[in-house]
Amino acid sequence: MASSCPECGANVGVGNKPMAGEIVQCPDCGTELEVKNLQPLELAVAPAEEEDWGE
Amino acid sequence: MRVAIVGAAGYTGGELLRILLDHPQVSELQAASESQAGKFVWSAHPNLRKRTDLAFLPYDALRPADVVFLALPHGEAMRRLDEFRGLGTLCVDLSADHRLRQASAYDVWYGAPHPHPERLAEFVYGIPELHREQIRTARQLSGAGCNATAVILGVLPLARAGVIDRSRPIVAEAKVGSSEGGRESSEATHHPERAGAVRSFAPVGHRHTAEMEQELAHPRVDFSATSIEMVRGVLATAHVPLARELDEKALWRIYREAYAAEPFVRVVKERTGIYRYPEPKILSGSNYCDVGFALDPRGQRVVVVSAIDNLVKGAAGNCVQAMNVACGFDETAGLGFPGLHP
Amino acid sequence: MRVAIVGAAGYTGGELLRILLDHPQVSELQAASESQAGKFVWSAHPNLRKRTDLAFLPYDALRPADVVFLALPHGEAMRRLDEFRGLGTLCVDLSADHRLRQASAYDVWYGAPHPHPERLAEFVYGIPELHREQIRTARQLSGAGCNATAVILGVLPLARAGVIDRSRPIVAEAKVGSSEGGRESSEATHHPERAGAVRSFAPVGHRHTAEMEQELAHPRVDFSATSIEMVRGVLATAHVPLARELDEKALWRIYREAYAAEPFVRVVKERTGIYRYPEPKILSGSNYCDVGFALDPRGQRVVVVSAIDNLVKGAAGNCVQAMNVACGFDETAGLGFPGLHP
Repeated sequence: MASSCPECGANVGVGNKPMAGEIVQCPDCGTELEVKNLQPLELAVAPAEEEDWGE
Repeated sequence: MRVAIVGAAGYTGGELLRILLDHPQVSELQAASESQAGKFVWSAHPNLRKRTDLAFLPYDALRPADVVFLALPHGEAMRRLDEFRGLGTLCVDLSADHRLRQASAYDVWYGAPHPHPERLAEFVYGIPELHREQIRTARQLSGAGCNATAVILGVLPLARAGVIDRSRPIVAEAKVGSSEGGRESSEATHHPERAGAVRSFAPVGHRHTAEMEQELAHPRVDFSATSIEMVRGVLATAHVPLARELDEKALWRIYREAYAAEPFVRVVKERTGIYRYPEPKILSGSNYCDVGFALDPRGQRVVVVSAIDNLVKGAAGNCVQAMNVACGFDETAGLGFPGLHP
Repeated sequence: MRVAIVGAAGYTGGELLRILLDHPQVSELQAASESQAGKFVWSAHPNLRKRTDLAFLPYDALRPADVVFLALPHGEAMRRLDEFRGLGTLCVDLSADHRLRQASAYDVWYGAPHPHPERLAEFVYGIPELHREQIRTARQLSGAGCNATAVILGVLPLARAGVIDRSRPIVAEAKVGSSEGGRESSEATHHPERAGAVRSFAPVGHRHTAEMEQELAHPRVDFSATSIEMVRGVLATAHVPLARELDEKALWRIYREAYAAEPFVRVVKERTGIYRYPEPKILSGSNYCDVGFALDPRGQRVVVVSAIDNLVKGAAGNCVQAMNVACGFDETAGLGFPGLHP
């Protein structure tokens, strides 16, 4: 099964038995995505603490 | 396959040797250098110690080969092409001498008329991501300027998608390493003077501008270069005016369509981690060009970031990639080194 | 062949991945990391972008393999060996946990008794140039300390030739890069504090001393390390007291006999050129150890200079070389990258 990444639109495969709340990583932009919904498959950007780069 | 390198003692010549020594299809390699004739190649390229006992040949000792790489100082290939052209079926000139399509551009950017303008049309600009089909059947290829390669590959998808506002200039800034200057040392490259430099050595009038305007088919590119504390590497930052509003998803689509299938271009734009946008540090020795972009929230402007190793994708690696295309080999043959981290 | 890397997110884990992805005999690769489980390996190793879509596995998801590399922090392999030992026929532990033959040495040099002293005899010290025959049949190998590797390989020919004065200490000084500290950051590795450092971080009591004394079978090695402006690399300078007078020719013979046939050790001592003695700059990414020497005209003393990339010959590369020996492969398989110049 696959869905598109909310961040960059890439096609993100989630394997054949995804679970709600499962974390997958987008192959293009590396963003961590959470399986929000199974029917239809929906991905949302997983909550991740925004590291402060502070140069 | 037999390959000859003319001018094999310089930095690009050394990278051609390093790559071709590990190339599956190259069975015979000649390394010609007038200044180092008779010496082992590793005396000029110490990384090749115990790797080969090949010695430099004087130019007149060169035997015919299938492919001839010219790694000569600018101006020499123009004048001496006839001496070497006949040596091989395919000739790849890494210098600037046959890069531009308009002869007049040489007067503007190189300060002197081209001695053989009629030849310019015989050369194909040898970046496969730009001219792969033409390169397949080409018999004469020119390498590309390293800064030009970085800027062009960064902006190309936008140019092809026709989203650039052609009425405004593209402003591009490259941060460059000291190996761009080649093997010749000078007062300015003396370590106490060069180390720690953040030096605007070509704020305007940089020669690579001509290639950027030519290959991006954009009327005006304003390019400037700053040397920084780095030996290998180019980081180009291009400010591109957009003809219409675009959102991030649209930009991702443009870059994905342009580069997903390219073996040597990676789209790098990540929200987390240390290496979120392209940078040359992890590219040294690899043939990758990393490209990223950031949409200006104030609209109609995107900043494109691109990085390469100036000696590999900016010179030797790209020319081997082009040779692979022209000879019908796997385009990645001999170019598998992925770079180092950290 | 199937290979598993336990602790694949660290710097040595990343180098193992980079090398093994290009290894002709390795058909299946598992990269296990507790902290990065589920993520693509390139999120921790950006040089591997577009090179592989392998993802990190949690430890408990590891399937059996032929070879298991343990790239765990010091102290963990000692405690958790049973968890991973059964995974594969050959186990290679890159940490310090099984390097020393005397258990008591761990109390002295590592400040705590070894929890499983009986296991130390089961491990072979995995430097092929030292123990190639034993490695051929070994089932458990330990990696070596990077500074120890440089000093040992530099001095080894003299030790084997029995020309060292055993009544006096060998004094060895290593100039080291920041990647020796691994991925963990600290106040001391904060760039504004670490950049430009010439910092004596271990003038005495450095742990690698134990390995040097063990492998050179020399009663006393006085080792100290200084961190300098470098990420990868070790340059070791060893002051070796001689038992009798030797001239340069005799030294050349000793080093040639020891290393002429070794694929990864190069004797570097040249009268001209820029790179006359070994230096790490041109070794980054390569598995070479360069060794050179200078006879002290005041007699009975030789200074040995040796250089490696601490992450390759000093860790991952050496362990793949040892794996090649233990599995009966070509010893250079996967280790062909010659390093870059400049």
